[in-house]
Amino acid sequence: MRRSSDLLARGSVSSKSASFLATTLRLLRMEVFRSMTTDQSNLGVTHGGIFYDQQEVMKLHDMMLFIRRFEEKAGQLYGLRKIGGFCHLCNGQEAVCVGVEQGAKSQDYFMTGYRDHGHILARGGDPTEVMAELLGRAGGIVHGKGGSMHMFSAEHNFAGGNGIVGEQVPIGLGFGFASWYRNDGRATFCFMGDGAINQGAVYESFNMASLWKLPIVFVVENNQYAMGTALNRASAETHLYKRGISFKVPGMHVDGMDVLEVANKIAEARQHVTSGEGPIIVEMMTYRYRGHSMSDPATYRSREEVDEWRAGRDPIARLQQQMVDAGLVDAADLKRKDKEIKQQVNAISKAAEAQPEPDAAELWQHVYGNPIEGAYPYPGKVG
Amino acid sequence: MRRSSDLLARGSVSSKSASFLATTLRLLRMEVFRSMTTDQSNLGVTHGGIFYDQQEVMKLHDMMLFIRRFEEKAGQLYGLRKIGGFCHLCNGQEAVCVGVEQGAKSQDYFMTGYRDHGHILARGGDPTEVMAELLGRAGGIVHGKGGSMHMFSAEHNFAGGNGIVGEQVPIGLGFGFASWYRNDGRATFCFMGDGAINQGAVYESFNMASLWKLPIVFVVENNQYAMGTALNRASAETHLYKRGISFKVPGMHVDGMDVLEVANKIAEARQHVTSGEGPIIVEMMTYRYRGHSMSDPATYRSREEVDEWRAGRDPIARLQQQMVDAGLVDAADLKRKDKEIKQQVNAISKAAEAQPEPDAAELWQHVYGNPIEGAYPYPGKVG
Amino acid sequence: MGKITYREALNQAMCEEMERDERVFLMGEEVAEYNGAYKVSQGMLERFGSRRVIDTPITELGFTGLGVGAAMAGLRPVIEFMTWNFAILALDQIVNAAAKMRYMSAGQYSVPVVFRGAGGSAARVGAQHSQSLENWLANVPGLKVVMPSNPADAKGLLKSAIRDEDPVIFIENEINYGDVGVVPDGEVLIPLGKAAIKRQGSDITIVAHSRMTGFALQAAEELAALGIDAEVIDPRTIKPLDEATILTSVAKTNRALVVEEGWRFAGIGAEISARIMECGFDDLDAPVARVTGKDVPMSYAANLEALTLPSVADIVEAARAVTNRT
Amino acid sequence: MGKITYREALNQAMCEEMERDERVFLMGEEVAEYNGAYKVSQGMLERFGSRRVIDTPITELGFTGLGVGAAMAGLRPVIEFMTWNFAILALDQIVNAAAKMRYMSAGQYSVPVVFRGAGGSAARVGAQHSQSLENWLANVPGLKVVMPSNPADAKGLLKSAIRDEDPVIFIENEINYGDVGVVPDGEVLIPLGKAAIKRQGSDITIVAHSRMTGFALQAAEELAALGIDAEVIDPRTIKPLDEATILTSVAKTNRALVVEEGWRFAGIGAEISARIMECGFDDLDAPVARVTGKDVPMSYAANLEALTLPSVADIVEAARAVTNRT
Ligand SMILES: Cc1ncc(C[n+]2csc(CCOP(=O)(O)OP(=O)(O)O)c2C)c(N)n1
Ligand SMILES: Cc1ncc(C[n+]2csc(CCOP(=O)(O)OP(=O)(O)O)c2C)c(N)n1
Ligand SMILES: [Mg+2]
Ligand SMILES: [Mg+2]
Repeated sequence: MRRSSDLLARGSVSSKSASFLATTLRLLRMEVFRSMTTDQSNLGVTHGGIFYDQQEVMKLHDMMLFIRRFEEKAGQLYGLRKIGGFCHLCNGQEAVCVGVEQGAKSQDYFMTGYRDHGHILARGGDPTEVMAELLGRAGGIVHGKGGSMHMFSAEHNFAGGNGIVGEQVPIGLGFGFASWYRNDGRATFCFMGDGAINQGAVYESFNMASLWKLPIVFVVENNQYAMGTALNRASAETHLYKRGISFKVPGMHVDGMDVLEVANKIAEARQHVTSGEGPIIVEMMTYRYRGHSMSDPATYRSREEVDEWRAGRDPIARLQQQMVDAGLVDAADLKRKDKEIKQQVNAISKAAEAQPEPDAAELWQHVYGNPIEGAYPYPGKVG
Repeated sequence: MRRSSDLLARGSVSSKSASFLATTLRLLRMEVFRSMTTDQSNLGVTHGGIFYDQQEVMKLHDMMLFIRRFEEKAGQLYGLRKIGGFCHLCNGQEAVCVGVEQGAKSQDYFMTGYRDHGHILARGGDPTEVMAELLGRAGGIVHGKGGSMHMFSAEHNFAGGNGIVGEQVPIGLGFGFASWYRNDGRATFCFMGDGAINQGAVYESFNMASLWKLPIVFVVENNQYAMGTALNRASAETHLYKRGISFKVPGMHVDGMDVLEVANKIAEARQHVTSGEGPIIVEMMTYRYRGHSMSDPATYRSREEVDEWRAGRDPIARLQQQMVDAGLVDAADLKRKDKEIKQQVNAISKAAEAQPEPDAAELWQHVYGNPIEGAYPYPGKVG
Repeated sequence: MGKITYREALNQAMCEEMERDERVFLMGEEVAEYNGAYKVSQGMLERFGSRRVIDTPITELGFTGLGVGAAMAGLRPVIEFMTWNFAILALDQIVNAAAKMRYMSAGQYSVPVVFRGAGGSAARVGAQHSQSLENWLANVPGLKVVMPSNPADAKGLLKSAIRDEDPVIFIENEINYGDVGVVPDGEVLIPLGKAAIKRQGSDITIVAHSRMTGFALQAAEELAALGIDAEVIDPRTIKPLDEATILTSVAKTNRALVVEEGWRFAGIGAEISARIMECGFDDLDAPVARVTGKDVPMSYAANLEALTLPSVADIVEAARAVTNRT
Repeated sequence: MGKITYREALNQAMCEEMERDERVFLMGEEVAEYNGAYKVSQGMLERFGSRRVIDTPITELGFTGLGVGAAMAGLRPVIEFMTWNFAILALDQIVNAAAKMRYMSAGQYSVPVVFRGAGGSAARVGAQHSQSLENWLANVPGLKVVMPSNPADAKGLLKSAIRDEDPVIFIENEINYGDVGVVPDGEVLIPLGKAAIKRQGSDITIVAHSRMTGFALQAAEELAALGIDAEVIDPRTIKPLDEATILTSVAKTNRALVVEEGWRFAGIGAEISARIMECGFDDLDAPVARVTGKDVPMSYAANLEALTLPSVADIVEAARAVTNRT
């Protein structure tokens, strides 16, 4: 991936001249692109001045589709009572999961809430482990201890998976602080929902991040509902990218249904925060197709509204159209790919289902890192 | 007191035409005032288009001076170890205490932090009871249970007196909510410091107050330090009146060393919130002359800085100058008044000191409003 | 006198009190348009309107403080926590404001607020959603802590809680919401601070609250089959604790077992055990035992979850040990 | 081997660990430029610079979460609460994040953070500034809770706490900050989880932590004059509790008394009493007694404050009752 706007990103948030320059460059690049499409090896899609080659585009597409099918399978398994408790699917929001990962770097830290399947998959978490986790199996990514809401993969710098709304934000602040402390060049991507953004700790975090110029991108997944509460019934200021103004944290407003747009803007935001200019808020306009969690019939919104997003703005269909337009694939390719992914997901879920439950001894594992001899644990005692 | 700007205040925060109108009216009124000053009965001071007659001005002056002398006495008694624990004096901030009371109405609710002596005195709390409280005596306004930080006077709608920084803000939200619920026309004045305004609960409160348009004036006493921390070391946005922007709460920036200015702006703010337009932030620029609490030597700021405020902007000296200029008093009057107040304060402290400590039975009083027979309390039991 | 669910009983209690007293209102996340995350407030928005049934943003500390202030100002708020797990964010307002306000103001301000919602663990919701807070809250003077174990108690206790002058911590149980039970129609107030003997017995006293009351009753049946006659006491109000009822029972049975879902260390079981130690020592033929949740965070996996929670079998086993019939 | 204050001992512990390990940093309100509200961090900003000694805004929940995240990311934060009273605002991060993160992540993430500051009541600071939280925090699996009662323990325990892989709750006492005691120079690590027998005795075991250890030792002297020979145990680490040392002592003395400054209901005393009940019942010649703070919010007035707190006289009286020598 070539990032022509990287040089510009530093100033692009507020500076008009930079954005003018960006537009110019974008037009220029489209010219270049047009002249290149004849060359097979340079097939790809350009968005916002950034050229994504065939392989990259396919990767983004496949991952979004994979997440979609994975979540559908999770929904099925929930219906079969093989998955229990809370299970928050991200159907509709795939462009955020995949686009953020695209714009980020592997050494960056990710910190999320409970709607985390898509994020950990996009980040590279093993899908069989994720599925096994949903099923509460021994091979789950956290040994069946966490379930849907508590996915972790330290290997992929994916720091979880939080069930308390907003709690992940100060923790993300700490990751950003660690990078500042070590000057390690990493960014922290800290996700929150449109409901979470009302929590007080978010503003404590905005203030500290801004004061100390910590390298944190606050990604707001504005899917417009917090459970059954529509955005404007909970937020006095519904433009969530403006929620940092009172703390001098700038904001970007992004179409979260467009994976390339997300990727571009995240790359810009990353550049901003890692160059010492302090944190930034990136508001992603998105939509969840399913209920809040599996038990939610979502009667608080109209079928028309859901359709408008689902049929009209679906991130996967949109990228597919771009791919077809750019001559990367045809309808048959896409059909084949979908079938392939469905088979993959089926195989994964079978493999996960075949696993045993965690060993009972797991109960007393990982409570303490330095357990104290004799005092702990108490297995075997009544109670 | 006549409030010519009352009619305008509704729109004055944001509307330019209203403020133009206000200026016009103000000039008009000065004309009227000038023509009236020949009439002895109309002696007074006009500020921002509002005429304060002699009696009112004297009242404001006397209360500020009373608070100053009262706090000095409290400081003395602390030095003598007659007052213990934390004791936060408000010397320098008297114009805020007195000016807010002037702009408010008696039925309005007041909610403060721990720096509360000046506020409860201005609100009409009995000074002997307040002093007895500081001394931990039976006749204390809360029977010696609260001390300096926890003053209450339900009779004066003074709801305390909170020691946890920022905790009073959501409680103030509740008072505002009650007024909204009952549609009782009251305003709530909810005070906080420049340190307190970083607490997350403040933003949760801004959001709800704004969303539901609750009649709350958030008064920020910006004395520029939170203990030893200067404003800009703790706040990314140091213009505290802007701290509501992210929640659509408008703000006003007020010279908190000018009692008439405070009174005017508070009256406007009150009008704003009680007319259904939602909450407002009023940032009062002020300064505390003493350390944070009695044990703080305040070495974190320069003598010059303290002098600049103390000598240059003292709210009492300023009003005295205006009074002299307006021919309300002369230097001898002021001297006499000061002596009188000092004597008053001495008498009060003597009376309070003469009181006994609270009765031991007080220990088990007021824990529950509906104590449960047999189960509680446990006096007489070991422990 | 009909059979209704625990959830409906709570709903009835709130509706009756709101009919009776204009000052009562309900506030919380999803209580209005969604009819409650667990449907406890079903139909209340329609019935009482949006002034009295109010959805909040997700800001627990803020709206808890709002409840405290509104109560001080003369209203009688019922504040719903979607679950008590989220109330950890709001503890400062509960502990430092609600509980202490009357005392600090020497009686000038009352805080007649009810904080209610589901506590403990539901099913498969993992570590952050499975916390029992009753011991923390009962630790604090100024608070009352109430935990109903069945529909009738739920209704009668909630009505009393709403009328009480003090801040009442009302902890329900999600798994009990669907339980059906006989609930007397109309005005039934169950006094706070009174335990209920849910089963008479002579061999051992089992004290168990909330969902554990049901477990204890089941265990008692199994114990009966083994010839052990257990008395089951549901304290109903955790604070103040009805010590007299427990001690009277122990004086009769001479043996006791305390069951709680929460963690062991300084839990409700510890308090009850210590009280029996202090006031019933001479009555004891064996040490008081505790059956509690294991001292680990809650897992998601079904088998680990089951191992973490106290079971009927755990209670039976412990009761057999206490009565020396193993 | 010199005599230094409790405050200096804490300062030494932090400085030594910061010298040793670049990952250790100190953060909190007023810890840097002001040298700490209680001067515990005196000179540390000058010595370690503003990257490692950091003043925060007054946002307890936020900077507690920061500590959790920084620890997960590989640093070793020492987070100071100006007092533990303010940590009530931060409990969600402590209980739901710090304590559970290792478990929820199946060991992928450690949270080696120390949360420290003064707990309990200072002098005349009233209801909102006088809270003991050790029983709440010890209730939570995943946390360790440490409370030193003297300078040497303060230093040795804090050094161990900073090196520990787990989140450690380190509760100091403001009134002890000025206490002077002999503290060995250099590298002294006192292991977590080990109680100390502060006085040997044969007639009664008195368990008392933090400031109460000193009270218990004074009471022991008074009791000696009455012919009662008390053994005084300071658990030092509240969780995990060194049950063995307590039980061994009770097996010798056959009588026990637990003293704590905090409230009675489900306090540390309740837990210790219940444990002795469970594991030392047959050793007991009398019920275990508790001396605790009164079950009321703390008053400001000097006489009411004194009545609220446990006193040396209360301990003497209770010990006489337990030993039947009244
Ligand atoms: C502190 C807290 N309060 C309430 C809840 C219950 N809850 C879980 S998700 C949720 C809605 C959050 O909405 P949003 O932040 O918009 O995220 P989304 O679910 O839309 O992704 C609520 C209220 C919780 N888990 N934590
Ligand atoms: C939650 C909480 N954190 C810390 C403290 C300790 N503390 C008391 S006052 C104070 C400074 C507050 O400053 P500010 O809000 O500016 O008010 P001021 O003292 O200047 O009036 C601090 C940190 C506290 N009481 N509560
Ligand atoms: Mg949402
Ligand atoms: Mg200040």
